[in-house]
Amino acid sequence: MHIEILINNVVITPSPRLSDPGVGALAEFTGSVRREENGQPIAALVYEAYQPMAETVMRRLLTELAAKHPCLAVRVQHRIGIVPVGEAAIHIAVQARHRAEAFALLAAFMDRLKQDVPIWKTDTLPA
Amino acid sequence: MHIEILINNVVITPSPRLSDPGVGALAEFTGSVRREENGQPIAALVYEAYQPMAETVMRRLLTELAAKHPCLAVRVQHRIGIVPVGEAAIHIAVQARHRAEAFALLAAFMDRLKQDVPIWKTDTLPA
Amino acid sequence: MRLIYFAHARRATGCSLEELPLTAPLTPAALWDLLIERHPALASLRTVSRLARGDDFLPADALLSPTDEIAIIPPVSGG
Amino acid sequence: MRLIYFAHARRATGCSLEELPLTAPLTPAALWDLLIERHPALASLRTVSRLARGDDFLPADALLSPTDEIAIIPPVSGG
Repeated sequence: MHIEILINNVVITPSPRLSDPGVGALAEFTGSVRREENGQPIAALVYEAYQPMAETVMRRLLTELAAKHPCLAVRVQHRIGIVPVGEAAIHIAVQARHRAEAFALLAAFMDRLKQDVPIWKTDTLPA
Repeated sequence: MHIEILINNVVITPSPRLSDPGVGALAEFTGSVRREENGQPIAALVYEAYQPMAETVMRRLLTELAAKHPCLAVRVQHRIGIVPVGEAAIHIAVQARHRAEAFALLAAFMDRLKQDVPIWKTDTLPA
Repeated sequence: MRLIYFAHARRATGCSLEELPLTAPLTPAALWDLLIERHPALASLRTVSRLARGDDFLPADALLSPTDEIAIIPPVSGG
Repeated sequence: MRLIYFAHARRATGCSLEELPLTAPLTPAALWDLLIERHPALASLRTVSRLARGDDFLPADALLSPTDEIAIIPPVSGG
């Protein structure tokens, strides 16, 4: 499985859908900063990562999950630093032959990401 | 829930990620034509829809599923006519406050689509 | 009654639209009997297909009127 | 030993990096005892945080060397 991981302070924008003729399914998740956090209006969240451990752990998780849910390619982008409301903090794209594996790997990865990948929301900037 | 449904012969391209500040999660699925169908190499699939029933049934399914999985907006594009290998036949985008509802509605809709929405692959064009 | 055939049903009948002259209401089962008499190739689709009127799939106990427009919906395969 | 504090751990200690002069290997539990002695605000993070060396979370029975670089990883909240 091809794995691409980007953890940086670059704005996440839509990427062109790939046209690998072996890919039948592309499952994507985009997580954005909502206008409130714990009921309080905010302007932005601040994210911090432990590099390069975060990347290594993601790669390890994806390889482990791919043994159970065989997929063709995964791309993870996690933005760090200040992420304003309405902008994406994370985008994950999973390509597979069929949709079942793509959805399964994507959902499982999101669960594990929130347990094991050393990335934190460290601050909220008030609105 | 805002619902937008497009069933037409237009090429499906990436759409800009929306920035509604209430949206925390965007789950997307893109289904593309693979280079083989039933083990045979192909150049394209041909899709046909019963319009407007297909659109009405999709809208009804989405409204029903949203009662269980409350989401903010759903956009479904299904291409009909000739869809060449590597190009998308369907794209679904679900926006919600949180990812659980978005994934649940997306997966349930795909299952129901394949049972109840009058759209057919009618032909394969050989490679 | 106007009949609309899709996908495999169109292939089985060789037509998309057909006018069936009827004088009385009938059940889905009776309609299928009539259709298979006209198009024997439809027989294999009967148990797996559904009938629709307007935007609704029809239950087995529906009553079809001679003026209805009825679609024959073979198993779908979108997505 | 070099310690790296992230997120809540950095807030609790007031620093990102700290050098701890050690002469002998020690267990994670012994390291936590030392760290909480220096930074009492770390106490509430002890049960919910993990230690990492390089790219690996450390098991409770690991042995830490005086030359290790150890990261204190409070509960993560990415995505």
